[in-house]
Amino acid sequence: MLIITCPWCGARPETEFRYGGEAHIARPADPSALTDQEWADFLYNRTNPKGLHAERWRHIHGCGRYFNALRDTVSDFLVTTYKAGEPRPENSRPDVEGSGR
Amino acid sequence: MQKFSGFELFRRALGGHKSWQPQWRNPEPKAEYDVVIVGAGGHGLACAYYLAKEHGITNVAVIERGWLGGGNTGRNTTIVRSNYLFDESAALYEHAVKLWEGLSQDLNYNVMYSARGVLMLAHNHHDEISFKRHVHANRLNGVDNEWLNAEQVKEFCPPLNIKSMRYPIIGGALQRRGGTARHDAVAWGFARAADSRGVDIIQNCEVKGIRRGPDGAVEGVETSRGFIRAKKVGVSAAGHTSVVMAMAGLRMPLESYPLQALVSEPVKPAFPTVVMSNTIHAYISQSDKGEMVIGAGTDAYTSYSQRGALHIAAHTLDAICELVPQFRRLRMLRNWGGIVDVTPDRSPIIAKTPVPGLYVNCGWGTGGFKATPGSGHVFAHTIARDAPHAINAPFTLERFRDGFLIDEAAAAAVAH
Amino acid sequence: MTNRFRTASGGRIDRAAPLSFRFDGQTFSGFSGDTLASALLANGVHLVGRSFKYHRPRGFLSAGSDEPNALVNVFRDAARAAPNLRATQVEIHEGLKASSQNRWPSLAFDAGAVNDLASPFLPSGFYYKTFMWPAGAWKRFYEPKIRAMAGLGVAPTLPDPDRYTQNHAHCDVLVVGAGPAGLAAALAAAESGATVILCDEQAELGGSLLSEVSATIEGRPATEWLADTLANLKGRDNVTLLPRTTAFGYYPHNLIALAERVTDHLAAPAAGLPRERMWQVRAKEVVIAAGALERPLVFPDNDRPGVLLADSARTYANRYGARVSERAVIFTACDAGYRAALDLKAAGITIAAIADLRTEVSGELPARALAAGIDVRPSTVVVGTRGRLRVASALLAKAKGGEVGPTETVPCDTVLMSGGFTPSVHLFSQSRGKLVWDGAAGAYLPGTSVERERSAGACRGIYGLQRVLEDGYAQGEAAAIASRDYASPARGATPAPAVSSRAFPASAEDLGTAGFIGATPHGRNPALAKAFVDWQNDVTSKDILLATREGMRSIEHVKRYTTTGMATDQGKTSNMNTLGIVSEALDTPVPQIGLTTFRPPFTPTTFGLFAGAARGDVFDPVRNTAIHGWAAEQGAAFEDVGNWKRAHYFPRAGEDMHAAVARECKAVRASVGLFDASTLGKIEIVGPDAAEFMNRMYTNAWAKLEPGRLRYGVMLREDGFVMDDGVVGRMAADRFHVTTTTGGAPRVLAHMEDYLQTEWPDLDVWLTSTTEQWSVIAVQGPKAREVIAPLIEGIDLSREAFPHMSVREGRICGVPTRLFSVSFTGELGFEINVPSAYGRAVWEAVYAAGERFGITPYGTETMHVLRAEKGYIIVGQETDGTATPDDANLGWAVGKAKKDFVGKRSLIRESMSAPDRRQLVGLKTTDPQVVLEEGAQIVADPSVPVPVPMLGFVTSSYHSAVLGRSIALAMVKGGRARIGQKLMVPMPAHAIEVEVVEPIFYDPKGERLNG
Amino acid sequence: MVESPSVITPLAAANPLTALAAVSRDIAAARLAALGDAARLAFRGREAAIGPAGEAFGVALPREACRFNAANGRFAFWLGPDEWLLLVPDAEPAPLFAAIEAATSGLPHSLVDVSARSVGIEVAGEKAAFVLNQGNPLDLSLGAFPVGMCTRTLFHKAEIVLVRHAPDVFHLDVWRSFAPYVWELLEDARRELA
Repeated sequence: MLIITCPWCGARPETEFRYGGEAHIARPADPSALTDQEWADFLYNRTNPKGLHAERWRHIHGCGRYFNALRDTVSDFLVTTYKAGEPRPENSRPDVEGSGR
Repeated sequence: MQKFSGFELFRRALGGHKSWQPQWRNPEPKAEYDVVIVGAGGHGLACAYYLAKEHGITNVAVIERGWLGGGNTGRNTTIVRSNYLFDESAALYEHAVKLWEGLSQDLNYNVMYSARGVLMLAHNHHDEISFKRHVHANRLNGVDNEWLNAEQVKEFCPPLNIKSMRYPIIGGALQRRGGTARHDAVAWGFARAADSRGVDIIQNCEVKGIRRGPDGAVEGVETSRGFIRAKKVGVSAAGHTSVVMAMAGLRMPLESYPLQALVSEPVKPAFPTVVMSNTIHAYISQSDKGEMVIGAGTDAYTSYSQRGALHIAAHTLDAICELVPQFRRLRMLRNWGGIVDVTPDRSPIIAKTPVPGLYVNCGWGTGGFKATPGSGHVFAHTIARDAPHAINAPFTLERFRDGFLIDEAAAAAVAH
Repeated sequence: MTNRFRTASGGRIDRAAPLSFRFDGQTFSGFSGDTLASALLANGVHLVGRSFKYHRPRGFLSAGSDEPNALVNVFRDAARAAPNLRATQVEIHEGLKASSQNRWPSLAFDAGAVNDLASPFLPSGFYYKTFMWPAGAWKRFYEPKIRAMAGLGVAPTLPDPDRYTQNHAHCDVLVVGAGPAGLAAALAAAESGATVILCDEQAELGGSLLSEVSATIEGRPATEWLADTLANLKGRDNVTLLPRTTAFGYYPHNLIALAERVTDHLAAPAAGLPRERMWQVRAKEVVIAAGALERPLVFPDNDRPGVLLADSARTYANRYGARVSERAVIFTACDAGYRAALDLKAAGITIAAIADLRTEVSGELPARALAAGIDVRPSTVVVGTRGRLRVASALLAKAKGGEVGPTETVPCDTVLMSGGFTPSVHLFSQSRGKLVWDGAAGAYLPGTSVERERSAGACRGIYGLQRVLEDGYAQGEAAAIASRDYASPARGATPAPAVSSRAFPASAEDLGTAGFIGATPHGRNPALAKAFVDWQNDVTSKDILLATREGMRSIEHVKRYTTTGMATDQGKTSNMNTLGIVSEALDTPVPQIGLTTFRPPFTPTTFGLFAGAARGDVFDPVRNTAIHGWAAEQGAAFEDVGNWKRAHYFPRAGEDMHAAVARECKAVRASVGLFDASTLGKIEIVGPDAAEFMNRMYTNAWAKLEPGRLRYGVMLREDGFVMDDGVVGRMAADRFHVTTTTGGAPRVLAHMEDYLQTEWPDLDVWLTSTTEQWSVIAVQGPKAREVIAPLIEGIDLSREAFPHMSVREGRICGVPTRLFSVSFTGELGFEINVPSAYGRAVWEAVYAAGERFGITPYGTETMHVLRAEKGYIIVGQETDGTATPDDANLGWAVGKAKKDFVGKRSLIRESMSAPDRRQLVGLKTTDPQVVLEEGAQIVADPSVPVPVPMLGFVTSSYHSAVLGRSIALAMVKGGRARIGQKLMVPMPAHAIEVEVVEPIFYDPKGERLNG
Repeated sequence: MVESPSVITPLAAANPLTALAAVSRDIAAARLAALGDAARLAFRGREAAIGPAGEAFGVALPREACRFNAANGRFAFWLGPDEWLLLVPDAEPAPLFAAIEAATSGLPHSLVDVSARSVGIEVAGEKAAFVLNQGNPLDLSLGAFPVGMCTRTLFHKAEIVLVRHAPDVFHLDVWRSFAPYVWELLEDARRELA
């Protein structure tokens, strides 16, 4: 059970949260303008990096907010969490390889 | 290949077992192969074996970052069954079960395929309809699967608690030809048989890159032991598929999750079959050694850490203790994790890729072991012919673009 | 039997508290403070088990949790039986009953021992090489035989009546292990003001100090220091002491799982106590003080009962007052053998000889042994033992430079061995810390940490009592300091090496770090000698050599091929010696062979402990509606729908489900019925942008829905498949009352929140779950209006003022209500929403008001039949996650003019309009009395050979009492174009002919809706 | 917006814990009690609406995460950055609803009556935290979870709002259908304290 720092409520146990998949995949503003392949990329293709991963979490059994986290998928340590809508921070953990794009 | 048999065992015992030879070589990589398979798990080794056996392609290397069979092949709960709903899936897994049934003899290696039956429990009306849909579809596809009522479930598997529980068992779907096999033996058996046909199994050799030519086609793989030239590269890297495919510039419809399993201390035979409950999330069977082999769920988040959370294992064991309350005093001996790669429709991809010469076999999620021989067989066909076998033709990458999903999970999992 | 092998005095047992217990049916006596092992040894019993594969007789090997041999079944009663417990850890209490395992008919004469004779033909991995012919014989013949021989104890056959509890705990510093290092660490952390939890797997805290008779600390005898220290810790509010508590798992982010044995050691536990308690400790800092385990030596016949670890024999004597022997031979590769010899001699055991593997024997302990007149033999090995069920003599020989000389038989009743100590790095390794091979120490030691954790004392290769105490104190203090600036589980900068701020002058024998790994030389015929590496799994050094010969080079392959290290001690006694043997065989240094991964649990851990309180009715919440009690009083049958219990049908005396449902259906169609729809999910969507949000989430158009009106809404996943549906009421311009399916409620709310928060945070709209705010009472049937009219205030119920698919707010029986005119039956109908605190009261009032119309309560089964008669789908039954709105005949609900909504883009993919997609249709059996099986498949021609092409399947099927025939809904490929066609539904015995029809069977024009 | 009527209803409100509470043993180390009816309103809104809502309610909505404000027997619990639970024991929701709606009219917000959605449970006594920690993973030491703190969290598989009113007094707000489950597990947790 990981400890995840909700940007509002602070450090809380993982069971209060719901994982939300890769972050920074915005829903296209005009889906009808996309080709099938572009739409499939949005729907299905994921970076799935071994290393730093920007991902969404929701403090569903807490304040209910979605937020983003940078997590090392090898060690499962979180490097940082940040509010939804904020840009992905620079990697502040040089010991963690960032293969995420 | 040294033959394995009771007689050989007896004969060599007289010599103190001094004359056994290595089951596979430990070769240095050659500069060039016809085919390089990335990943020496059961699927990759099976592919190499069938490339050699069925297609006469023996200049093959299987390269492996660690030791062969050390990934999900050696970490799973060894369940084999083929009672899938959709025609495409049933054909694929049934192909595998047919190979399982003769695999020990084919490989001359006892993989201990034991058709102990796989019993999937229904706890509510929705389960019942879903399982009956499977049973009828399976029968029409020539796959054995039968509906048991609650009393028949109890009769087939007497240790089960069917009544005094939160979600009583109202029936189940039984595939009698389903069962278990010995996971290590599958990897070793394929390794030994492939090796004897000339395949080089190169362990401790990590892929660092996939080299592509000016036309975009594959030229070979960069490894921790140097560049290996090959016109065809088959990736069979399970949880690490996204990482390997990224080396060729491909983004995959995959996410890798930790999956846990555990065993109890060994006890005398106390559980006769394989039981699965998707509703309360528990899988259990008893190994030949006497351990209760139990599959837990995946963690919620993607990870390459190869370990799962305590609460996931705990939820699995509360379900097991409901199903078999007399096992509450058994003790967990060992708990471990693997990395499973999951596709959006929970069905595998066994296909050509947009990169010429690059093939991929991935996305088996929590159920790859059961498909090992069948998957290797059709993947070998796909690589050898540069075209899919009829069985794996639907399992393309393009199905996600075009919407022709093979969504077993969606078809079974929606509650109302 | 008497305690013939008790020492005259001493030890920590309570000689004033004698106890009797039974082992294999025989009554023995012991003392409070004994383990089953120490009590049996005090009675001269060594033979306690049979090995896994060869069924060789086995005795105690150790005195702790590393014991591989002495596994017993302990039972309070038939339902409280636990197999495979280590006798070395079982505390005896008055009346304890235990039995040996894996033997038949008896421990002394075990028929399975025939395997031992066949052992030349059963080397490691033999089963991979044989039992393949004839095909199929494995499952039918060989496997059952192997299974019957395998396994250790017998699984309980009755449900365990005991309770297990779990407790979450937090502390600044968790100290694992209460030996000298752990005690000092806890002391230091506690003195620094940190909150401390100190746990130890043993019944008493103290670790190795419990076995000390001569050591002193700070000028006092070690045991006195121990008592003072424990009293000091106990007196502090910031310290929790947990004996009998094993730290079994190190999980991410410093979550350590502890298993506390609460009642097993009690003769008559209090009723409220759990048998075991799991502590899930979230520690800011962890100090691992797990100590070290003595290593056995691998020599021929080293498994005969009477061959023990030397330091364990010392523990039995010093701590438990139990002499393992009258005359012992000691085989050692380090000074621990001498320390044991001296203490055992003092306890009255004759030391026949000390065979020391080392050529050079010097130092204080050997000197003292010589001074005590003990026969010390350097460069000497034990090359075998003799005796049937117990050691009767040892074979000693000189060994130099690989040459083994002639053997000498030395009579003795035990052989005590010591190959040195292996640091217990299990928890450190579980924490993902990297282990580093230390050539000087001859051991793997903790390297770089990953978690906020540090090791102290012997588990990191520090030996010598004073050094261990000071290291413990230093690590404890450092941990307390580090815990003060805890911000997250991530480890900060690597801390400076901790230095103790306090000295612990202590006197104790220094054992140094000498030792041996691998198999000792013996010079005997290698084909015949059996030198055990893994006692329980019967793995010998020969087996390991065979594995390397067969190409198993990785330690993981060796382990899996031979099963060494996979027994219930998980390699505690075998891993290092295996490495040594492989290293020698492959001529490769140990660190290059690799190390098998340490996995949880540290020692086997009860399933029930993981399950905790989650059993029976609280395995999952049982959710009941406010009206549940009424239904239960009426004798309703219930069904599980998700967590909810829903009334399935209301049988009257003598009725089965079919009769009850037929009656209920007719009542609704003819007069009026009452249905509890409270489990439907409800979401209140409020805010200026509510309609815009609805437009984006649902396929339908919402802008023009007027306040006071209802609309059926369809929701898709982004991949275009139907996710949920429900009736939505517009309460005001900025307020929607949304309903969802029962099971879909949490999923739909989460789906909406996801889009709202992450895609459209600019929308001024908020979502509130109101599922449990409202009880929903459906009154359905031609008399529905007449039933409720007298109870309603403030709403004009006339057809004109309150048309079908409308919502009004008013009061019923004085309770505020949102009244829906809506029907899921095809009849005139209302759904009364009232605050759930009043749900039952209003239900009862409506029931009373309806009695003059014969109002009939009905359950989910009748609801299903009635809606199927009308062709209304149920998401999850007609649709299965692969159906588009068009597939489900819901194309009309898709707002074609809308630019976008969730799932819209996916609908225009080619596959989504393929002509062979399955579409919702009705089916009528040619024989109207035949009711199809739900889930049955539909084909054109069942007579073709398999695989038979399938066209679709039956989703819902019922007998319709009103229509007097069966009806069914189905999803059929190109179904709408097949209306009028005859198809077949093949069953195992025969095929059933059906006609494809429109999916509506009753009142196709919908005239009854308006009453 | 249609206002809910404010007349006292003639029918009695029911509490799903009544039967369980009636047979509950008194264990001083951790007492259990089913709390009475209360008006509960879920308030969500943009910045502009927060102040007026608090003023109308009579208790300022706390802006510090996981804290509650109380005055005159009224409680405003912070549940999220734009979400509060407004609770008044033994009160009718309708007048409160009307007053807050009036004060926030035209300001972007959402107000929903959830009075009947949940019920309250009190756990009190020196072992209250120990009992709660058998199903709740939070650090309930006074330093980490002080008096005045509130949060949504879990008790076993049920979501709860957990409030600390005094060092030894916790209140749980539990959705109605989950309340018996929570109650039974609380009882299980205190069995060893009897």
